Amino acid sequence: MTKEANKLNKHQQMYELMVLIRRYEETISSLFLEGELPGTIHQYQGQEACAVGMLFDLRKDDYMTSTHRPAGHALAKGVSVESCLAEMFAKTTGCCKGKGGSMHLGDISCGAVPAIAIVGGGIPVAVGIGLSCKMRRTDTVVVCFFGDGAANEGAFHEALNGAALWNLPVIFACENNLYAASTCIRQAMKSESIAQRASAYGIPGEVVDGNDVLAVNRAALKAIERARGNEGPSLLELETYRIVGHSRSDPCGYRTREEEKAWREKDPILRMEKYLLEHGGANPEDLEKIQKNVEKRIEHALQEARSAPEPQAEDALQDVYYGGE
Amino acid sequence: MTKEANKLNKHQQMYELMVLIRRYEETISSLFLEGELPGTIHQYQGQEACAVGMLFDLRKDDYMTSTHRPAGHALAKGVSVESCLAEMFAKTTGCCKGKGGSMHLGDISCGAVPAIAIVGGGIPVAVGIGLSCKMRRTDTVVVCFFGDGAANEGAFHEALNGAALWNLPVIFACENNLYAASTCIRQAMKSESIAQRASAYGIPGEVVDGNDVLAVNRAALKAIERARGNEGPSLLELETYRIVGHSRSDPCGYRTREEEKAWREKDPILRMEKYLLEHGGANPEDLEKIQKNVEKRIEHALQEARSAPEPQAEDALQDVYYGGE
Amino acid sequence: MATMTIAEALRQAIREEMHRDARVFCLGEDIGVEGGFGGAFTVTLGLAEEFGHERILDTPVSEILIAGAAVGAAISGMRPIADVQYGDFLFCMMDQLVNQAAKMTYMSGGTVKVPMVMRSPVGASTRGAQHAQSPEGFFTHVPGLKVVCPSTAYDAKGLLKSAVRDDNPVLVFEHKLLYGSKGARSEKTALNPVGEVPDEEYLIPFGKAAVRREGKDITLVATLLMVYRALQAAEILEGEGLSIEVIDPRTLVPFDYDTVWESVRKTSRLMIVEEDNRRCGWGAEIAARASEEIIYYLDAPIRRIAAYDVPIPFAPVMENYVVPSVKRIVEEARKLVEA
Amino acid sequence: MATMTIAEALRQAIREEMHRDARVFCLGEDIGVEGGFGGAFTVTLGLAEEFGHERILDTPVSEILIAGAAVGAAISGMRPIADVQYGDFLFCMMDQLVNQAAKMTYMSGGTVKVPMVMRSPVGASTRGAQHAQSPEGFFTHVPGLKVVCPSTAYDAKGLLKSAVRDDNPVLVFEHKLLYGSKGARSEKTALNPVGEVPDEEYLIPFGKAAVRREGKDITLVATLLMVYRALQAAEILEGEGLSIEVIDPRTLVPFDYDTVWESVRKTSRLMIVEEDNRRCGWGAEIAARASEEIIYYLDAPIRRIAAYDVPIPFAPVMENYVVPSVKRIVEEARKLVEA
Ligand SMILES: Cc1ncc(C[n+]2csc(CCOP(=O)(O)OP(=O)(O)O)c2C)c(N)n1
Ligand SMILES: Cc1ncc(C[n+]2csc(CCOP(=O)(O)OP(=O)(O)O)c2C)c(N)n1
Ligand SMILES: [Mg+2]
Ligand SMILES: [Mg+2]
Repeated sequence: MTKEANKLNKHQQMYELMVLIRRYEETISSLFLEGELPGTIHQYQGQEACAVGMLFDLRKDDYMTSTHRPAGHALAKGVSVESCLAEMFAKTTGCCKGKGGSMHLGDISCGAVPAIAIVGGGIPVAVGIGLSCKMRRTDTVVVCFFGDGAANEGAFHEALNGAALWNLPVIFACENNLYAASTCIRQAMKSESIAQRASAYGIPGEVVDGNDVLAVNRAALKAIERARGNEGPSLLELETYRIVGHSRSDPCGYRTREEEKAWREKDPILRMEKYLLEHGGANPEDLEKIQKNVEKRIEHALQEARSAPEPQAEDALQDVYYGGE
Repeated sequence: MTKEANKLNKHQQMYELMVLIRRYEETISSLFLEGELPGTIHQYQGQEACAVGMLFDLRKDDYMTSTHRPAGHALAKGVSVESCLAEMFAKTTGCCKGKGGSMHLGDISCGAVPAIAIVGGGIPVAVGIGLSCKMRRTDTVVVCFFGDGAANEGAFHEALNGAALWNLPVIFACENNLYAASTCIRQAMKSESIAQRASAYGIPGEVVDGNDVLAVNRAALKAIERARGNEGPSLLELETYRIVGHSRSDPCGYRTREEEKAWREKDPILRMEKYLLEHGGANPEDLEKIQKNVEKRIEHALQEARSAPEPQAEDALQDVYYGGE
Repeated sequence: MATMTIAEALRQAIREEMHRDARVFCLGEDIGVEGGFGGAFTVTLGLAEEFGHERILDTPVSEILIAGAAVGAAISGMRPIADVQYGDFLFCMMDQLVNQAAKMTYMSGGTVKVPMVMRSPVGASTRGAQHAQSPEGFFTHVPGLKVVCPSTAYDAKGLLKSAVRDDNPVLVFEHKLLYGSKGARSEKTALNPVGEVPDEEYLIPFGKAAVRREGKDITLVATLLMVYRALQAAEILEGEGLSIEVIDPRTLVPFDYDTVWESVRKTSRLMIVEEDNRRCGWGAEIAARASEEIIYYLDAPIRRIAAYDVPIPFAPVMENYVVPSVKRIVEEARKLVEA
Repeated sequence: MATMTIAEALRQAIREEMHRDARVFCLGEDIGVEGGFGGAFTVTLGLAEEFGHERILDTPVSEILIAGAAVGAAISGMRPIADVQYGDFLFCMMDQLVNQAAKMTYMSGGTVKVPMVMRSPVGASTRGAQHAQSPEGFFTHVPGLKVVCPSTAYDAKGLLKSAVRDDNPVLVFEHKLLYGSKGARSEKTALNPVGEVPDEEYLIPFGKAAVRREGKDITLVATLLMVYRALQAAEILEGEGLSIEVIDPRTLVPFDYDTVWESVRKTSRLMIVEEDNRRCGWGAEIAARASEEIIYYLDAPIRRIAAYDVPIPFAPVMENYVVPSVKRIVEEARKLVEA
């Protein structure tokens, strides 16, 4: 956070963070289209309220696990824009030194576990972190992100059962954006909701408007408090939408333009803007200032990333084992 | 079935089948203790009502999948006593030609898929069979057995979700005998029941007295009818108890003698005897005759198994690929 | 004769087999969704329109279900072609492949057959370690499985058709950079060979290698993308007066040792190029077999080129280094003749 | 010095490490249940009484959870020792091992460490194909994992302690017929070697082979149960005037090539005996390396003895045939010197 940002109140900070994620992703999108970035991209536009609402009140020593769509989570958990962008450029200054890539953003020093791109693969890992938080007698907690698609993986089932059984400080945050790649959730499960599955494990489950950062944050605070108070895990289903394609240049032929339009109208950032203007005591200039500030940070990170050194080919042989063996 | 057996009415036949399973397992137990059988054993005493109640009304062309504790399922699905016993002796006349062993009893020609000893591993296989039943436009169904322990495997979750989604003719029969090896179900899950998990998949779930063969059969008939009528899968949780150890010489130190006693009093065979005598129009001689008949069948199978040829060492190299490649 | 990409050839094979045999069907993630991708690399594009959603069955993101359902359907009269989006996800269904699919026929004393195909894209394509593995070596290690690696459109079609007709579980590994997938699903760094495919029906039997280029100084065995790198290397080496025989085994299990050994008896030098990690990969098996069976014919130590024993790194400069390059093949070949 | 079984030595190692370091804990199925077995082979018997159920953590039958929880705990400051009841069930958690545990350090650019141990009984013991595999070769193929195979009580203790202190994921394969588990959990056909274990603390470093028997005619490399079969074979062959050097590498990754190559330079003959399936097993890697690195020292083709490439059959007569026997080792050794 820059100094200016720190003067903002909580709601303004949340807004700033959402704008940062949005602008970061838009920047990535252009860079990718211009052929500046290797690999593929899975973007987060439209879901910013989930990451920000869930993570805003976490402490640095709390943990977070993420997915193939990690940028929003990473930025909201405090991974620097610089190191995320540099990772996308596959530079040595990247948060994974150019070894991870777009699907593995993270920085363990701020509790952001390098993202796991195996759908569902991070859920049991989060349970292990919760176990560790508890066994080490800390009051730290872990927020575990995954998508609607991941809720159909066996890993989801085993993990939620384990966390429930051991009463662990894990907050399962399922971002239900209605699709797993091209597959609509209605073609992937018959149950009414994902939150409802919580009852199969004897833990609370709740459906939350995932495009309302304040609603997400309220639910998160409740779940975090539960977890810190040793009252066990929760499952939050955040209803949201990615307003972009699944990956790379996805024409989204599997969904309708009407549906997209309806969700664009529920854009979490516009909603928060409206809220700030109407109830948050902000005026348009305040918001513009925030946006400009974000712009500057991204500009700066972009310059840094561009000018950062590339790894050497032989660096590939390092880091297979920890500690330089 | 012998000719005599065919003269029995349905309830008497169910009783006979339960007695057959019990005597078969007791025979195995002695043979094993005497060192006549290789490997290990996982026995079914106490759970006979589950196998018989579930399978009695299946047709030969219906399917069944089983577990590491397969004898009751195999016999109730019509695998011959001879071929089961011979398999335990690792003879060429065994239902798996001595290649499978105690945990893999089955005979595909009567719809009994060779049992799968990976806990939970058979559940998605049953879903594939259900898919095949449906795609081939048959009205056949599949009964899928597994234990309370298996309900915590990821395979359970993925499979039930798939069967529900595709509306397949699968009857999931979870034999909840309270333990997974030494682990009590209360130490393995927090949810009230396993049946309750059905709602996570949008299918019906029901808890059934698994030591009452008539109750099991009623529930089975309902579920089978649903499945045959293309109304989709069901989950039945059969509450039961293995009155023996988990495997081999298990002293059952993890459960109390009182608990065992209480369950012995609910012995499904004694209960059926009582029912037949009080409401089924049978007299003690009828039951004795049935028992003697069972005894003869087992005697006969035992003789056959003992005198059957052992495989040759080099037979081990056959059957890796189908059709003798 | 028509000219087509590997993706198109695979699609044709599936279409023909589905027309021929009502028991054949496909299942996997995102394979038949309307307006979707036709699988991660367009292979099943348009097939749902032709065959309906029952036979081009979209699944949830549930790999255990995909493999288990394939096993179950196969043992009860169907012939499934299952699809996993990236080879790395095979590990999510490993129990079903290793413990169920591969062992079922054997454990049943030969009475149960498991005619299923598991298709899987492999190879590094700048996506990082979890979308890059070439896991062939895990599966060649499993008795009861067959392993197929088509590198041309002709082979892709003929081998996939054979796989569908095989009564055993067959894994078909397809290389991401060879598909020739078009439009949104195309790959920046892809090679995308197109090839001729006869109009008449044909099958390619398993266990018959293809000699891609004849030569007399070195026998080089390679599959998938490495076939093309080997051929490029051979071209360069030709200029230096070195003649390389490039053999594409096409199937790793069964493996055509006859053709390779025959070549080695001629060249006296063996080189193996694989994209899978080196340690305990399938290349090790070939080298081991050579050391057991034809060691007296070898004039020099065997040279085995493979991905270095590291996960696949993201940065292209590192990825290119880890995966065997044309340059590395050329250099190793030079060393081999100097030995 | 105390004399003990391998199960006891492993238990002691766990106990000492748990006393030494509060971050060490165990998790697995049936490992700490009161009145239970102490795991499938008694290794953790009594430890729950000593350390409590939080640190000897019983899990549901959920292998993905076990492995995933171990990874998660390891990356956040704990040092888990996870347990899977039979090696065959590792395939149920394969994604967590191959894609998460093994790749996490690398994908994070070396910033995340994954200090976890995964213990697993292996070997055939007349239970049929799904409780019999020796899956070492799958894991030696994975960059980022270490693979340990203790065959004596002394090694079991020293290696397990080193595994616990290693900052990387370590798989420890223990042989069912070597544990010396007592009472209800004992094995009919077991060998159950007991061995001396010092009273003082010691560690055994990874990558240091043990020469179990010196010899000059053949270098024989074997692990776990096969070490004992090799020693018995060597005894028999001694009578025929053949002198066998038996080397137990103790860890397969890292592998002590120095010791083995030094021996081969002396004997000029190499034989590898493994219980894992032959095709693409770890024996293939050693043979391949030999064919690359010391081929000129070899006076005869390498001989690799392994389980035949079939699932493990149930009938003892067949199982005994498939797994390398003393007799087969003797015969192969004779052929090797005749070659
Ligand atoms: C185990 C596994 N299976 C399949 C994939 C391919 N894949 C990547 S993202 C994705 C969809 C995931 O959907 P969801 O969990 O809803 O997350 P979203 O993409 O919507 O954020 C799939 C199938 C994968 N990465 N891992
Ligand atoms: C995947 C897997 N994990 C562990 C085991 C070892 N194991 C065999 S039976 C068993 C308990 C199974 O409990 P449950 O499903 O309730 O069946 P039950 O034994 O009570 O019939 C366990 C853990 C196994 N066979 N497979
Ligand atoms: Mg989604
Ligand atoms: Mg049970």
